[in-house]
Amino acid sequence: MNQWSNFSKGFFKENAVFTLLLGMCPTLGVTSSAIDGLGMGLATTFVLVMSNLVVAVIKDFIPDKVRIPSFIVVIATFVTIVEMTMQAYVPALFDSLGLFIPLIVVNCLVLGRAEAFASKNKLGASVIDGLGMGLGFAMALTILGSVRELLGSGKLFGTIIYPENYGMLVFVLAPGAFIALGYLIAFINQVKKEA
Amino acid sequence: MLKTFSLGGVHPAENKFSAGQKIAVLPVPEQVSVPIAQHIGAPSEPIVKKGDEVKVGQLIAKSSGFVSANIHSPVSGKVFKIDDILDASGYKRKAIIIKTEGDEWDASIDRSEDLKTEITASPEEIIKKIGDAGIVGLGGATFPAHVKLSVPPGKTCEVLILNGVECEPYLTADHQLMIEKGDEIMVGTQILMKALKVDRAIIGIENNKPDAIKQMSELAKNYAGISIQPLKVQYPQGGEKQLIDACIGRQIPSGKLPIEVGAVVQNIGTTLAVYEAVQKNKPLFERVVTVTGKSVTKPSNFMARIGTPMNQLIEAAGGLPQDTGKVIGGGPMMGKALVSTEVPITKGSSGILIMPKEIAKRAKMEACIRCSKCVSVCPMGLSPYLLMTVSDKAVWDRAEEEKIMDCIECGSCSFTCPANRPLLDYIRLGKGKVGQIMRSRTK
Amino acid sequence: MAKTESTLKNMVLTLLVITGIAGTSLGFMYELTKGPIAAAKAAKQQAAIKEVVPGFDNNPGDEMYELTSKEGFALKVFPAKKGDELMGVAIESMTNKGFGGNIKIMVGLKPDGTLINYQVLEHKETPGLGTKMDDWFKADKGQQNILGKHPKTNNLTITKDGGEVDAITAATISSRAFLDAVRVAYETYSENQSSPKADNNTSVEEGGTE
Amino acid sequence: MNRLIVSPSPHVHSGDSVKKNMYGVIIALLPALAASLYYFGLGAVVVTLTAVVSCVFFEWAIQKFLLKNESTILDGSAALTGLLLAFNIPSNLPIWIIIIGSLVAIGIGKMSFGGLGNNPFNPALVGRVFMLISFPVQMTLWPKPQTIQLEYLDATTGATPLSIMKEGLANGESVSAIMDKLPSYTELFFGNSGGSAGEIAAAALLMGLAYMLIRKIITWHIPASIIVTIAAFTGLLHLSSPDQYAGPLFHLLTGGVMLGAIFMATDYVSSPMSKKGMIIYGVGIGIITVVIRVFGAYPEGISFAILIMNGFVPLIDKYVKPKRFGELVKTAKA
Amino acid sequence: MTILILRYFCQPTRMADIDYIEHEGVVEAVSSQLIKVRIVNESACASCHAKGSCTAADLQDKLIDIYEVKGNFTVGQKVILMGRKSLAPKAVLLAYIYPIILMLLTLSGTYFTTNNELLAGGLALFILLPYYAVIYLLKDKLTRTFSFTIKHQINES
Amino acid sequence: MNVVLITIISLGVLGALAAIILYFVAQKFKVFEDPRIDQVEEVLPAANCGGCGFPGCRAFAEAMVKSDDISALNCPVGGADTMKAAAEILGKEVKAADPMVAVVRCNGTCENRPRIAEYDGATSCTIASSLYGGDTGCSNGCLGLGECVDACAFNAMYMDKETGLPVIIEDNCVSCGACVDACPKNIIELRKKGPKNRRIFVSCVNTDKGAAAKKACSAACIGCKKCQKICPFDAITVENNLAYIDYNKCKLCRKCVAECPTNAIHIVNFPPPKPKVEKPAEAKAE
Amino acid sequence: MEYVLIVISAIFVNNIVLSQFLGICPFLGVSKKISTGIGMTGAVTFVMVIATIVTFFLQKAVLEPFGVGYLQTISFILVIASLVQLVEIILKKVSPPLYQALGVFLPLITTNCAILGVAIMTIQKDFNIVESVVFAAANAIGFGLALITFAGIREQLDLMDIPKGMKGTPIALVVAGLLALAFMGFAGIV
Ligand SMILES: Cc1cc2nc3c(=O)[nH]c(=O)nc-3n(C[C@H](O)[C@H](O)[C@H](O)COP(=O)(O)O)c2cc1C
Ligand SMILES: Cc1cc2nc3c(=O)[nH]c(=O)nc-3n(C[C@H](O)[C@H](O)[C@H](O)COP(=O)(O)O)c2cc1C
Ligand SMILES: Cc1cc2nc3c(=O)[nH]c(=O)nc-3n(C[C@H](O)[C@H](O)[C@H](O)COP(=O)(O)O)c2cc1C
Ligand SMILES: Cc1cc2nc3c(=O)[nH]c(=O)nc-3n(C[C@H](O)[C@H](O)[C@H](O)CO)c2cc1C
Ligand code: SF4
Ligand code: SF4
Ligand code: SF4
Ligand code: SF4
Ligand code: FES
Repeated sequence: MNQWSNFSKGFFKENAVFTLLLGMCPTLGVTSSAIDGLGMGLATTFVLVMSNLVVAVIKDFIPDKVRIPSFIVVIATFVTIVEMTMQAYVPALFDSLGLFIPLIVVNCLVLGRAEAFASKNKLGASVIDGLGMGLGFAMALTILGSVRELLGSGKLFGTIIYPENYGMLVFVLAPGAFIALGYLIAFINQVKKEA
Repeated sequence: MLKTFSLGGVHPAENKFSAGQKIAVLPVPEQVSVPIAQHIGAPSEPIVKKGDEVKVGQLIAKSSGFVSANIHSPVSGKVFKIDDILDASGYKRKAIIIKTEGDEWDASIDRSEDLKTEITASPEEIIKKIGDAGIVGLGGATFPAHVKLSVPPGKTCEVLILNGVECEPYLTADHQLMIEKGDEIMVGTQILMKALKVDRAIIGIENNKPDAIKQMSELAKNYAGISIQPLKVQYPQGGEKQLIDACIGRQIPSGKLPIEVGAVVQNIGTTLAVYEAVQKNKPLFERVVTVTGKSVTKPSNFMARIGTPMNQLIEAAGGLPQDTGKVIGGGPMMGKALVSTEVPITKGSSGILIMPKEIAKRAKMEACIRCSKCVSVCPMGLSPYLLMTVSDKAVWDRAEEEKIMDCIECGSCSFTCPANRPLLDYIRLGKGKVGQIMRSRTK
Repeated sequence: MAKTESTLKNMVLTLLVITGIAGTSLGFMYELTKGPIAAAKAAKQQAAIKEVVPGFDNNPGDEMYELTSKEGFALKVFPAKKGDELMGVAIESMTNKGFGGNIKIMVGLKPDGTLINYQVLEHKETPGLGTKMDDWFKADKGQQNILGKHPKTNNLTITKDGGEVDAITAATISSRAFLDAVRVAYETYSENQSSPKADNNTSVEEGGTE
Repeated sequence: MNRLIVSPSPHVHSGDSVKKNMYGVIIALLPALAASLYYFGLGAVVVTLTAVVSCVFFEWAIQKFLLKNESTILDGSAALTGLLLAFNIPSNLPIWIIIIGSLVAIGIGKMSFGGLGNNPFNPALVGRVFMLISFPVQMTLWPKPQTIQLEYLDATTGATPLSIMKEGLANGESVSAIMDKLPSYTELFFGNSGGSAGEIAAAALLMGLAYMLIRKIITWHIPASIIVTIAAFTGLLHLSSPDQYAGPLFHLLTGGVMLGAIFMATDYVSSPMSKKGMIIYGVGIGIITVVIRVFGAYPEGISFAILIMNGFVPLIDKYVKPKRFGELVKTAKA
Repeated sequence: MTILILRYFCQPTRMADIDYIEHEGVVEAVSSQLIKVRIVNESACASCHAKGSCTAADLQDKLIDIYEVKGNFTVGQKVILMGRKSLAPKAVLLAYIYPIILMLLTLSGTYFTTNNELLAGGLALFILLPYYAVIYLLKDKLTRTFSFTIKHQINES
Repeated sequence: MNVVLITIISLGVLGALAAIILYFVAQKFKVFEDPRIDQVEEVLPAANCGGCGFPGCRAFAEAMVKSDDISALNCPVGGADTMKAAAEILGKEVKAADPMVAVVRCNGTCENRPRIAEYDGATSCTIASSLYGGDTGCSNGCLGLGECVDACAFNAMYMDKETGLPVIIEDNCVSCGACVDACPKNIIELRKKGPKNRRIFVSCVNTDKGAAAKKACSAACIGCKKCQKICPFDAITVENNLAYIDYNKCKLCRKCVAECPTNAIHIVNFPPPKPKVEKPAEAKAE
Repeated sequence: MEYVLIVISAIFVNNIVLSQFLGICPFLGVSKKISTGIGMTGAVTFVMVIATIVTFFLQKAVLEPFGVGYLQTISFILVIASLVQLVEIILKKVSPPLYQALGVFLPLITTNCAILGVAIMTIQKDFNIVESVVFAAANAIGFGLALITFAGIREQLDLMDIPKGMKGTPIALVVAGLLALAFMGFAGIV
């Protein structure tokens, strides 16, 4: 597999959200606005890249049976780092992402990539994989966030597109998250079929 | 409140055009085709060859198993050939074709009209005679009567129930029989009671036949242990399970037989045949057939020989109407649509119903709207809408779980469905498959 | 390269090493971010105070003291002074009557109790409904604006309840709760006004942590 | 020879049809429609027409362009959804909101699942609740009923009895004090109070119920169990503390209970199949309605209650089967 | 009245009607009293396309011991494993629900008497030990209860 | 530094604990899933059609990994390429299975076979066949309700409106056999695709006697045995009034084709006839 | 009363799946069959309760006293991951047949957000131990309620003809959305 396709698969072909349906909780939970989605996506990307990197480095030293706990420790470390950094430097984002930051730890995507890719591949490929999957995840979250923000409050990244009065509040709330994602996936499936 | 069965049921328009028409004896046809499979169970084995001479009532095919029945020649003449012909099953199957010559009856048959009330035969002899006479259930199921009467060891029969319900719209054969042959039926009942060793018999008759109820009640006074049970008009009251429920309030558990609740059910026509077989030595080779329909000129009840081509009966009833769309062997709810009117009458043919085109065509099927009407009319308490879906999607284990095998194929569900869904079509498909699976499992 | 075998010793060792490294890096990271986190918190507080009582030149965080409201909430009071003159106080007030639970607001009161400004700090109201309180009560529309009003002279309850403030449309509950938090701030502050507050003023010092 | 038609049995049909049922319900809704026209005038006309036309249009458009299957708009179900949607919203709702609501009802609530018969949730209620949550401001402004009014968007508005009650209780007033501010029960019965276009006149809705029962379009199980449950539950509450909880009659005559119990909960598609199941479903709706009304944030809860119970229908259908023949065995004495 | 209502709804539901739950498996080993059947756990994960990336999945083959054997089975044969349907809830009850109830009781009991959080928590966890000890002692009985049977797979035509 | 120390200690303890627990878990739950199963599954078409005789692609992959001799296994959908790829992963040999294709053995078009009744039941061949023999005089032939077409997951079939018979799109057919199983009348058969896709078969399943068969359908096999006699390779057998050509024996000489009085024998993909006289109605050669 | 409110809030008003968005993966993944859903609920309840007790311990006895609160994430996840495995071992050791029975009928997928999320939430809410456990159990029941209802609807939809484009995940998400919409009616009860 060449590096470009290794990188780009995360955006479409193996997109974590749209095709693999991994990490659904943050996908639904923090996408009430595009910016939150983007922030969460980037945080996840960071953890993904770093943990892939570390796992690729240490993979040969780890006995098989403690593979998973070791990976968990690695991932959890980076999650905590993200947590503390965000709290220090972007407190507002930290507040709005809330519980979902520590939950990056259990995002199947992160552990899954470490397990399925980084533990079997070379360093470079692992980092690129992490970057691709992570950015793909971030892209998905941003798209969903944009859709919800636009439909729900008439804004996009905080800029007013049309008066808020015309927005459909549901999309900011829980039901809207499910519904918007449902139709988004249906739409993407359709596009994929035609492509 | 009149008695009736406890679950579901529908009331289709009765359309009993041929009611009150005296049973007319149909002339002996020039040629008969007697299928060797006209009952439930193994087909009989022909014992005649091409060219053989036969008499009316002579055995021409022998029962080939426990559940099977003898077949007797309905005419006298020469066996023309034994060949595959299209019969009411819609498939080509083997039949004995006989060219008629005269009308010479087997000597042992008592052809006199007088009533013979004294029953001399022992229960075992009765059952043997019934078996020999090739009597099968004339109510439609064509189950060999002697098998039904042989109560399995360990079970006892408490009551005999006679099915005079005739709940199918249009049909009047049993009704007319009760009017014309009441006494014979009473004696037949006594014979059956003796065979079953019961002292109680109930004749269930729906309330839309007040004359029959009246006449039979009168007659019953002369016969011990026989009572008449008028019933509310409701389809499928004639179903064995429903009739037992209606008459004695007992419900046969899933997968069990009537004897489980101590009852045996026989049809009115069967009872008459039993009388004739036991008292008059006459095997089953003719039966009453109703020929009817909206545009039939002379809706009638005929006494016809088995093997007579249906078009002869239709001719006798005034011919096939111009607007014919469908010809049905049996009633409109359970009968079988025929591809051709040339198929012969069999022991199970209770009627020929001719439907005009405009009502024969089914309406377009729509999506199930879950109106639950099929559920509420199902006399077996099933969920037809679900059974259809699981059959369509081939989810056989679910079909079994939902007791698809309990369905009695009464058609009430398809009749009712506002979305015109062919529920029963699919349920039959499912029953077939599930039955196959269940059998393979016990193997 | 041969993989390390899964013996018990290897496993424990590996995990110990990994957790050790993780622990070390986390510990350092913690040391590193501890300051900025505290600073971010303080900055947030400072910004809020600045918004609700502008124009002070002291460090209100240093002079913070606590009051207990009738309802038993511990309210932080930040005196904002220009020179020695008390410009007003910023009070971190709260209520538990919100639609989604607690609502925390910062209210700026002039020494006489007139409302200067407010800021909503924390809440769990429905986005798009309750969240409108962020600026609803600052807007000059109908009888929405409560800035510059005095809880004593103005009936700061919603019109539906006979007051003179327009509730947020379709978020009556949040509006009531918000005004309730304002009331709590005012009442607690004014009640303690009469008592010698100077003592309080100096007694609680550890508020602004290093 | 004349070619004969062959088909499996049965060969006759009751003549009932989907269309007949749907138009039957529409006919049953006519008295209520008349009442709403009488009290809300132009607004009711605009709202009803918009909802019906847009529901039918969306169904047609989705079938034509997305699903590419045969159109079923003539079976009356889309029109019925539109009508019921219109009955569930204030008669001064802006047209664009109604159109969105219709799109949601038909698009999300019905056609996403494949159309008539497949939707687990009541489409009209999906539309209504979607609007309620999306546009709470507009959806809670109720025009005051008055004889033949000609205003639409700028009709004078007022609160519904239920929200007056809820507000009042929240402010600590007693039930009897609040009742004095409200129309009498007789007035409520004939519809003279604020509310959704179609829900106000209990009398008209009951006429519809009678019609549907006689035509055997629905059975009594669902409406009866809802009404009885609500009456019993609110009755108990009222008895326990008459000043805190309004009585059963109040709860039955106000808000959408009648409309919901008679026309919305009975929707074939989203209600259980067995009689027993229907009763469980009805009781569930009744209880949830009262809980939301009495303890929840919303003054009215029947829409939510029906939707929630819609969610449970598959479970009910799976575990509560109609009584099967032969299940209660009465065997012969041995 | 209430009794009537209760009766109405408490008639045995259809759940009990179909007694067996079925599961596909392959015979792994046959001995005189016992057949081992390997099943692929149908934990939904088995067929999920994302399972490769999902470590949460417990895609494991499991070996089930069958004691009651009727008929001949050979290694490698595909069979249907049947367990009484009522087993599933019973297993969940025994393995999870009862211990939870026990824990809740211990926890609240201890907490409200001693007001010591850590003690209460500790005891609640500790109570599981005797619970599982009891289960361990009941081993034989449970073995009998949770037994499976197998039958030949039907080749559906 | 204190904090760092505590961190290390507490994490270390936790880590050690986890290690021990997991060690035991791993001991107890040794499950070995051959990684090659995944690899093989990867190259399979993921159609999960069951054409291979296993419940799904994964089961087939397992079978491939487990069995030593995989010559009996074949994925009809993927065909030879897939099998080769899979075998490569496993280092095993595959014998190229003969490519197969489905053929419809009924030529009872509306023209050849007059309808004597009109079917009005549920659109399902199985249901119709349980009701009766069909709406023509032939009770063996195609019912034309397209159950086979519904069964085909590969878009390889359609119902020809003109003839009322299903048509197989040769290029799409992967010979999964779903249609064969679906047809209640056993009309569809999988046959060897043949060299250059050429094949010859009897397009009829009617077992009636000659006259009856002929009466019901002008293209029916009447069991006259002329083809059997002329076949130089003994490829044709006639049983129950019906001829059958064994595709393993047939050498595509085409002698039988002209011999058949009812044109019941079909040839597919042969070049257009040379001077020869009139050709049988080639229904589905295109 | 306090406890009742916690329970009602966790089950209906702030349902963990339908309004908190936790445990969505098993919610979507293990909801094809009602029976598996029921088993899953039992397993989740058990694990959630024990995990909550253990993490409560960890928080109060280790993290807080030593001032290393920032280790919450990493230590909780380690504890939870090991705990799940431990439960399996114990069950298997204690009663193999029981374990087998569970194994056939239900999956034990428990390293999901819901468990960790609830553990963290109880700490955030500053509950005492009993409240924490009640909260955990109530959340698990809420999870079960959503899961089983959802599985019921999906089983029904499985028998229906859903339009091609919507089949599978999309329609499942729409159903979840509508269920969430319906559950919004409970808003404000507590
Ligand atoms: C739905 C249904 C309706 C039936 N209706 C009648 C009927 O009207 N009259 C009748 O004699 N048998 C009817 N039968 C057949 C009876 O169930 C039963 O087979 C028959 O009465 C037994 O008597 P026999 O064996 O003498 O025919 C019906 C069966 C079914 C399933
Ligand atoms: C999901 C949901 C969110 C809500 N959010 C709020 C809110 O944030 N603030 C609020 O006051 N009411 C909220 N409500 C309550 C209703 O909007 C309620 O009808 C309103 O507060 C009182 O009605 P009124 O403003 O029309 O008098 C919410 C209701 C629901 C169902
Ligand atoms: C924890 C867990 C998560 C799962 N997540 C998904 C998922 O996100 N998407 C998915 O399609 N299947 C998932 N599955 C598997 C599904 O339950 C199901 O078996 C699969 O979707 C079947 O797909 P099919 O209908 O295409 O055969 C998951 C299983 C588990 C145990
Ligand atoms: C008695 C009855 C009640 C109905 N109620 C509703 C309803 O409340 N909402 C609705 O959208 N459709 C209703 N319909 C129409 C129809 O069932 C509905 O459009 C389907 O749910 C769409 O699949 C009703 C139909 C009948 C027969
Ligand atoms: S045909 Fe079967 S399912 Fe239909 S109503 Fe009759 S018994 Fe019930
Ligand atoms: S009667 Fe027809 S539409 Fe009604 S539930 Fe049954 S199948 Fe569906
Ligand atoms: S035509 Fe038949 S064998 Fe060919 S792909 Fe379709 S179903 Fe399979
Ligand atoms: S070939 Fe068979 S399945 Fe296909 S249409 Fe003909 S009868 Fe039906
Ligand atoms: S991301 Fe929450 S359970 Fe998977």
